[in-house]
Amino acid sequence: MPPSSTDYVRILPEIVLAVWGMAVMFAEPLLGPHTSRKGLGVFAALGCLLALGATVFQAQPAYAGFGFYNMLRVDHFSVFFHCVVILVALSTTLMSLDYLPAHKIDKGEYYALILLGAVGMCLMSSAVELVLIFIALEISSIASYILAGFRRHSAESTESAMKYFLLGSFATAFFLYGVALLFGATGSTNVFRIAEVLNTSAHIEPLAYIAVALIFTGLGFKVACAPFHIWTPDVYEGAPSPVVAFMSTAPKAAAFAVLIRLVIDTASPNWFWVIWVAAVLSMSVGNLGAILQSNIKRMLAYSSIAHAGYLMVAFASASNRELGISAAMFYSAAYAAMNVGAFAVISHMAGSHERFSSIDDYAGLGRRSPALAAALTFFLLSLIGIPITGGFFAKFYVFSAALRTHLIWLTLIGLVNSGMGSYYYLRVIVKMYMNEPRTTAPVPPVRLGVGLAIAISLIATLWLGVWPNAILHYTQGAPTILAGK
Amino acid sequence: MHQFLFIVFAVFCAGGAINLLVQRKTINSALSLIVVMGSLAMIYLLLGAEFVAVVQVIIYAGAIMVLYIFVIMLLNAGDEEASKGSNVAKYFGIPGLFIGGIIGIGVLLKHRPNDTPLKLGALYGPADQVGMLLFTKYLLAFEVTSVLVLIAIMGAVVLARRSDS
Amino acid sequence: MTNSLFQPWLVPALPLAGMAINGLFGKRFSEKLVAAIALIATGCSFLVACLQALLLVNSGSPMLEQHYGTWIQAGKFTVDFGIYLDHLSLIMMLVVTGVGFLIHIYAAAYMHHEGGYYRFFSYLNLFMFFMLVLVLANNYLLMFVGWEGVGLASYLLIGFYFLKDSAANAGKKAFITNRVGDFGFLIALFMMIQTFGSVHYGSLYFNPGLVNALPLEHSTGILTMIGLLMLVGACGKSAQIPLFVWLPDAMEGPTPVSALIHAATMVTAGVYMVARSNPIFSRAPIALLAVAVIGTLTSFFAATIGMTQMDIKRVLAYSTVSQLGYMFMAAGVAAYSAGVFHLMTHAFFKALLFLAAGSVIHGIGGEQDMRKMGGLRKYMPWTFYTMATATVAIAGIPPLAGFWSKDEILWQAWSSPYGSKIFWAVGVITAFMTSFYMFRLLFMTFFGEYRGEAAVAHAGHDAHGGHGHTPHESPWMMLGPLVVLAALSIFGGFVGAGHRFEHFLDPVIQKVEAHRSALEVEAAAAPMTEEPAAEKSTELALMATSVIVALAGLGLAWFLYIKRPELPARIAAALGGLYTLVYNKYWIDELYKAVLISPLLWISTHVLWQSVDQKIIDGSVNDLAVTARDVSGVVRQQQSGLIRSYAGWIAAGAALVVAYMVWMGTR
Amino acid sequence: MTVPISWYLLLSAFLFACGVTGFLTKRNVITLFMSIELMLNGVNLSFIAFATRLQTLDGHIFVFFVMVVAAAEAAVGLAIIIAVYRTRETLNVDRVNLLKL
Repeated sequence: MPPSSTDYVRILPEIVLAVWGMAVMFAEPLLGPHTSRKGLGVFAALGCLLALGATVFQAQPAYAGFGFYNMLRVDHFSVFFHCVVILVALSTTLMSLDYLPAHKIDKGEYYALILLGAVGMCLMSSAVELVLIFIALEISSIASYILAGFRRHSAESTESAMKYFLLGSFATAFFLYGVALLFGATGSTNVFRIAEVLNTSAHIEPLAYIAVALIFTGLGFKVACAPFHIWTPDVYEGAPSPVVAFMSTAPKAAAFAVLIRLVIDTASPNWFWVIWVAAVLSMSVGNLGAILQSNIKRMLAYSSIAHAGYLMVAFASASNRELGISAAMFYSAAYAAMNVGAFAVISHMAGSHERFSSIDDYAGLGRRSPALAAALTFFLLSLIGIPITGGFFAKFYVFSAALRTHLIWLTLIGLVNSGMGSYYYLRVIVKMYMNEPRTTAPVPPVRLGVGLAIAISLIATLWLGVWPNAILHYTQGAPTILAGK
Repeated sequence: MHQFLFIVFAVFCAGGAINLLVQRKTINSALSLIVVMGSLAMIYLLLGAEFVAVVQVIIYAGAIMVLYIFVIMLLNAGDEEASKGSNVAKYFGIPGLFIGGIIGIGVLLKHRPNDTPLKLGALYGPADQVGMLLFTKYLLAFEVTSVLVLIAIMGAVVLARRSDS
Repeated sequence: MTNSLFQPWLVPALPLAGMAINGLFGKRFSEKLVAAIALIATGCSFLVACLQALLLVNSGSPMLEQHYGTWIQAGKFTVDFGIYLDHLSLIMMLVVTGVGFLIHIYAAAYMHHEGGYYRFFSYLNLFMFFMLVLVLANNYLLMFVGWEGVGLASYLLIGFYFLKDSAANAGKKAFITNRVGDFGFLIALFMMIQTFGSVHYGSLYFNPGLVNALPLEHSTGILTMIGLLMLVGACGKSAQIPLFVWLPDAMEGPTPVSALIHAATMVTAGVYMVARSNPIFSRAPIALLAVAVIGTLTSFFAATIGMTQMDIKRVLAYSTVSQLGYMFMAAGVAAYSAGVFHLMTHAFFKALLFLAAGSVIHGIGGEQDMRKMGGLRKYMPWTFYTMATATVAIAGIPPLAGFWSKDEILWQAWSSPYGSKIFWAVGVITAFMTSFYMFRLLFMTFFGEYRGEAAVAHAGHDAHGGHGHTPHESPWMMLGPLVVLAALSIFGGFVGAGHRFEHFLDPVIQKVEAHRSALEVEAAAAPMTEEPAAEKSTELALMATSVIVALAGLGLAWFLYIKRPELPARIAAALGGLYTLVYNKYWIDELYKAVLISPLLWISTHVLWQSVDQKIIDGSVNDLAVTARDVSGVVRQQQSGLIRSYAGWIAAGAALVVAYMVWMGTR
Repeated sequence: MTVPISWYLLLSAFLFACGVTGFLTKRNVITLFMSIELMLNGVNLSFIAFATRLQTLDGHIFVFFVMVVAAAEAAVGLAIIIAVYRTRETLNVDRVNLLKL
């Protein structure tokens, strides 16, 4: 029985992204060596918009359900993460339009890689078969490895790519071993079947425990939670800024989706304390590490570890499914919005060869470019968690979920950490508004692409803070239909 | 017979793996990896995985390892440089690995409810059946791998091409 | 009738609009236009507020609640955007808009020719917006939005003179100290959500009210917990022990900011919150006691520090902390209305004091050290008269405003069932000190001979250089608000005479005695009914005591600073160490640095910040004695940049997770 | 003359462990990378062994995909190694530590 047309609708966003990616790839060699690739970027952005449209189309109730021989499943959960990933890809494309020529890496492959990488991330959120999850994970990872090394003449960038690649493959091997053992222990590679076996059979094969542990290791690496966070600062510091915006949010969100489906949602045995410890470690290491950083990208890398920790808090409270999972989903969206925004500003500021990525370079930005400074301030305030930003609401939701599942200590540690975090974000704000500028050189004018990327993130962050209801409802719909319960 | 063949190939396999670790010349490591892969292909045959065994030889030992050796030759990777090792790896990674390994082996040996003794070729997996499965149940995964390969090709081109300036 | 035109939401919305216009386009506007926009916005907001107040009071209903939409809906838990107007928020709203409007007028002249005029006014309007959100919100979460927002605006305004390091640091200090308090508030919010499933005042406190159904907690319980956590939040915002360190430093901001934010409005948010949550506090005597103790201690300590300071704005800052302590003391003895009453009168005279001090600083070219002032009475008479009024008011000399409210607090501290004679005694001593240091300030500034020469050289603070060498009176634009506030300081207290104010707040303040066991009520009620006459005479005696104390403070200040001006230095010398201790603010800042900040930095540097110590670790591998240090050093080595180390971490982490999982699974 | 399934699994675990050890102890980037291949091969053996035990061909399919992924990784990884070599002139991982702390 061949796949029906409904099946194709269920992978419509992926199809659109893949076709657009290939089109960009084919167009690239046709353009002359000195032609600007901006057109390709705009074309790629168009593809993202179309994919977004396809996702919205796919969200109709008629298309919900399993597709392609139970390989994937379209539900609230997958649609939500599709939207996050595609919007991040769109913003990244937009902010790269001027970044690439400025760094003399104006290649069409860049856009193709983002689009094709997004295919993998989208599939990660909808796949319910370990085979497909694994391949999607690899697509997203390999695309990220290449993008991290895209400034291939820079020693930092290639080093970042190499570290990411070697450690990433190392972690993938762990993940894969876990998958193999899970397959052996449960006799299936289908997530729902595995969940059934783990939940109903009287005797769980001990191999399953090792399997879950190894899978957690692999995914923990992808989401950068302690103790598997260690690669993050190095890789983020070396990679091109727009790429960091991309890979600190989209693959992470997708990996969180997999983690929810695979570890939390299958009610894998004994995950609770592992998540608890990982949450505490990530928050503490991230925040403590960030305090003394002088490079803003590195600082945000540590901060992203901390934010992975806050997300883990949401996971830990997933014993109340509706609360925990929807809090985690909301948080990943809010984090994506604010982090992409911050990196959009940073990539605009970076200058050629990313010279200006020290926090000191932001001194006096409040006067050199009030609009940029205001935008960055807003994103940083959101990362701190000040009300009316998405960051506040996300944190609020996560911690109230944690408290409602009686995780009092975790809540306390989290709140203390978020207080500690405010210190280093604030340092940047202080630098921008209250210090003398280091140079008098004017900040390059904000072009349309970066401007749009910032605007999208700004609107998303504000929207999630002021009007979170629509998103909240959507996320709350997800856990009830997840795992078919 | 099965037992004998398994032991022979397992010894080859393990020996190759250990040799990979011991050798200081990169090219020797690569060659011992080929030994590992070849004997693994034999073991797959013992388990009846015909198609996989063939693919193992063609793709792994044939294509991938050739690529490795090509790069080793290209970059003139000779002896391994002796440099200060990493203490973390030495004092945490390796013990951790041993603890993990012991636990794993312990679990394997202690709990083996379905440890059915296998006959030679207990599951027969010929190419046509694998192919059927690949193009029905795993159709989407199969199609998606094309994206993966595309990315890999593009990445290799982007990263390794000579600078145009 | 007017409902269609004058909606309550206009009150916060108008300043927001002013902020938006000035913030977006102000750079191109002239100073006059910027000021006009800001003034119109706040002025109209004040008018609407007055109208709303009239409507509410005339309608006779206890409160007015309006919903403008759902903010969050998560399951059964919902939070609305809404406005809750009752007698308490009405008073706060009038104080904020009224005093805010006056200070805007003053600032329009004061900030003349300062850089960033439009920025200043858009921040100021932003502050007004958040403060009004705080006050008018119909639930705690929305209040928290205002709560954090005022902190942010305050941070921006303190750091307004950003070229000065001290200003930037003061801003940062204020922000971070406030964050500490905010955790308390946030956790209290979470617990409230968990316990009651709602954060709306209406459903929590209004008939029947989720909280009202709960019994009085004689031991610790959930309400005590929530109350104590709220207190932590209130301490941060209202600068109470131990979180008061930020307020004196906040004086780095422009003077109108000190007057508006750090005297009249924002710092009183904590008092407002406690008063708003009175049903919770009244049911949790332990939390209530904590409020009273903290308030009493703060008022006492801040007053002692205030007696020694030489910077005119710092004296006022410590005085503010001390007066806030009074308000907490009042709230802590369950006399919330007395606290709010003092909040109101304090807003009048403290804003006046700051504005007058600003006028002084403005008039002598930016000098803030009182030792370099003196004799200013003849140069700036209007400033003198208004400031003298405010001083008399704050000292608690009848019949000015401060007397009525302070007396009410002291009486309640004595007589309230939650009160104690100790609170009263400390309160009286503090009143004496207050009177002393305020008159000291007045005498040092306005009496004697002018001691400042070429004060322009010291134009460090407030950057008002170039105003000439002789002190001069300020323009009418600045004096106008002073006069209005002086009038309020004189007559504002009468509204509270004869417990009228208390009755006005009756609908808001719940009488929890009703919830006590019948026996206790009888025991408490019996003596009350028997001897009203005795009570009346006690009240009068207490009143007389506080007046005498205030006059004594005045007398001592007069003796030391006018009659025998050489004495203070000798006394200071005689007291030696004690004086130094107090002068240095008990070394609180240093203590904090030693206990909190340094260890954090230390951990950060030595544990996580891998440094030169790599060699030490590598060199001592074989040494068993240092193996222990090695283990801790591994944490340091985390980010060594070596791929294999990173892989080692991953492998070790994986092994740990595997070990744990298997252990749990096969147990 | 039969072989218990656990023997296969033990061999697979041994290969995986050898791979991890290699990753932690070897210094040459290419050897590091080969260690990862060794780990993947170990995993593949597990898949086949489990597939035989469970009498389902799903495991074989999985191995097939793992090989594709390994090939893709090899292409990209070797390209990255070449790029690093061009900027650094070294294949020693311990010298690739510009980014740290």
